[in-house]
Amino acid sequence: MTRQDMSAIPNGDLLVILRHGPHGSSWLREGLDAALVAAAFGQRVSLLFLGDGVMALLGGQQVGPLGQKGTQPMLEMLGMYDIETLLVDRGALVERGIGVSDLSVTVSLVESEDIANVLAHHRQILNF
Amino acid sequence: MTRQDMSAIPNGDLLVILRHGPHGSSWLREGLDAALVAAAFGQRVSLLFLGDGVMALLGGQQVGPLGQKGTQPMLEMLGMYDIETLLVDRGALVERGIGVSDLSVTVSLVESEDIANVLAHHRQILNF
Amino acid sequence: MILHILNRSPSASRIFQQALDAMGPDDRLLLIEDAVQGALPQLVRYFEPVIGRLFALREDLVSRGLEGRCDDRVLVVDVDGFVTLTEEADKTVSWF
Amino acid sequence: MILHILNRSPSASRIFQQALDAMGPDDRLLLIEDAVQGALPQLVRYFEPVIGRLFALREDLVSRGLEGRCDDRVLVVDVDGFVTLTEEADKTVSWF
Amino acid sequence: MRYALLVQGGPYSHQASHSALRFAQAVVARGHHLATVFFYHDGVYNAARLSAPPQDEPHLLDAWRRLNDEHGTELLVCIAAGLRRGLLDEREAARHGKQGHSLEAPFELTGLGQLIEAGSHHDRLVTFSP
Amino acid sequence: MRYALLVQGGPYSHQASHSALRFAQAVVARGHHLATVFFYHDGVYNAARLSAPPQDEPHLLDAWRRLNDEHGTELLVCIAAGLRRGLLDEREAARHGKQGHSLEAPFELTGLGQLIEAGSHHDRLVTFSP
Repeated sequence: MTRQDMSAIPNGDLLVILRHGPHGSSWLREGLDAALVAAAFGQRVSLLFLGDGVMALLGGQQVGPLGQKGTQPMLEMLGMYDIETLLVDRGALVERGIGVSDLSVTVSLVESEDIANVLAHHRQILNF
Repeated sequence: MTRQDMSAIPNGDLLVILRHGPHGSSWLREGLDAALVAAAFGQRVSLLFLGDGVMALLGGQQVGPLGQKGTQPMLEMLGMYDIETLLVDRGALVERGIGVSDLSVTVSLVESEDIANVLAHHRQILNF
Repeated sequence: MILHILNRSPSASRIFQQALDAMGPDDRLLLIEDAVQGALPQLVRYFEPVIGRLFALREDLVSRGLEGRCDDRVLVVDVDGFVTLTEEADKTVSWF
Repeated sequence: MILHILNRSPSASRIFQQALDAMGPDDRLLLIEDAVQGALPQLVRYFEPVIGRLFALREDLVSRGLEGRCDDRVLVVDVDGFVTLTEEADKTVSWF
Repeated sequence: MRYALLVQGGPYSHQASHSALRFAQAVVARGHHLATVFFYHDGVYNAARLSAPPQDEPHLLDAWRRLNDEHGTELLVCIAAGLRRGLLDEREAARHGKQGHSLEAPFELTGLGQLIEAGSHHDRLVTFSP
Repeated sequence: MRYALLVQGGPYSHQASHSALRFAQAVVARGHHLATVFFYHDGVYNAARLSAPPQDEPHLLDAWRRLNDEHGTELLVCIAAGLRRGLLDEREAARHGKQGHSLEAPFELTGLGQLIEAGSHHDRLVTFSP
């Protein structure tokens, strides 16, 4: 998404911001849970991955050393719940040297200067 | 404490590092509790205030809005438990514009390059 | 207008940068809890882009001994003012 | 020799700087949990002063899909290696 | 206005619960209706019925109960977050074959859907996190 | 060598408890004696006896119990941190006039002095925090 296509910024009922990576804490899983439940309640839900949150999207994740599931299976459920809008801060990928082809799901890139617009276009925001 | 007086770096049984300010979390209080208990068990205890931890030393602190006590009373107990070595990262004070005269207790300033030596001079370290 | 609420010290956490990046031109930022340190003249530079719409919670300044030490450009509000800020905003976002 | 253990991502938290400041010339630093991100070639610069004695925990890299993406100069150890590091150190300090 | 709060910090560990309570009291003092407090993540620990803080510290559990008592605020605890962390009411304890319970009225174990509904139906949702 | 661990993170919220358990298992597998695990700050929640995680997630409480069972590791919970957070054994519940309890053997409520002693008497102390 470039500044030229601001019209492409999706409107929605709920924006769930995900700022934590997998395994280190339960924030990512709890944020995805909230998104899935909102979608099940018929809301139009978008996800915005900022900072360490982009680590959620990296392919090749495994269960944790004690068998913790991780969040890959939850990402695969998003489509079934009609959560199609996965917005990713391009700067956070660049900072980590991660390319779009390294990601396990299809996403839309957002420039830093468009993030505020994404927030403005949603009625409600939950930040995890 | 300057680099010239490395000999002044105290030896001790336990170094408690305090890196959190008052009120925001229980880390500071729990760290001070550990220090007081160790002293009561007869250990030679030193405190090292790093980063936000220096906020613990600022004069004029009050109870929290719901009546939370804060940590000022615990600082006043240190002397009674023979905890005399209060080491403070000079850089953390400078970064916040806090002078030694703003502090509620007497401290020794430590330069950044001497912090490693402080750690090396104590048998055991607890980091809060 | 969105009210952004930050509770982490800018000396310890980089999260303030995410909050700033997410703020629109009319959005406001309220510093609470450990974030009120950011109202010190020496640390307020982190919040330079939102000066004029940067608030700090009085009760959290007072309990930390910081009330008289704030930069003049920080707008200090008490908890009633915090409620007013939420009334005036369309929605709120908390950064932690 | 002290083993320092860090569990916070250097992108989110500034705590890594406190750990680095506190390290003596022979001390070692082990990245675990969210800190293993620091082993990426793009982020390892934060740990430049301790290259050669910078370790990262394999299990935490693997679970995050990072195992094949580390900078060559990071010494990757599994949890047995973690125990060995604690055996070899006089004491440990955890930064969080 | 109708307000909902989302509390995600554990009591005593972080200021989040204290901040939320202080804000809650100011909301009702200004004549708003505080309809819902939803506890998620470590916030669920606010409902631990056996909490026994020292007498010279704020008793957070009692303060939450008082909000319910005096203002009808519903105190909702995410059931998934609660079960992992050992917060069960009598019904859930029985269902999981456990003796005793750790959560009781006026706190209620509910699904995340109640958070989503609170966000939709009330005018403002304010989050307090650790 | 004799090891002690200090666990300060709550279960399921942060990886600290998982990391500590994994390290504990490696310590005993290498033939060391894991003498003590001390729970402080939110780590005390690891002892919540009613914990009921989903069946496809690691059961941390059972894993701690197994360490005690198989290796005699003492599981010590800071009493001051525990009481604030609602972790009481039967004796403390009675003392505070509460019905029921939330912590039971092999977990023991103890003072911070036991942490200090563990740090002095064992060869290594390793901390896992949130």
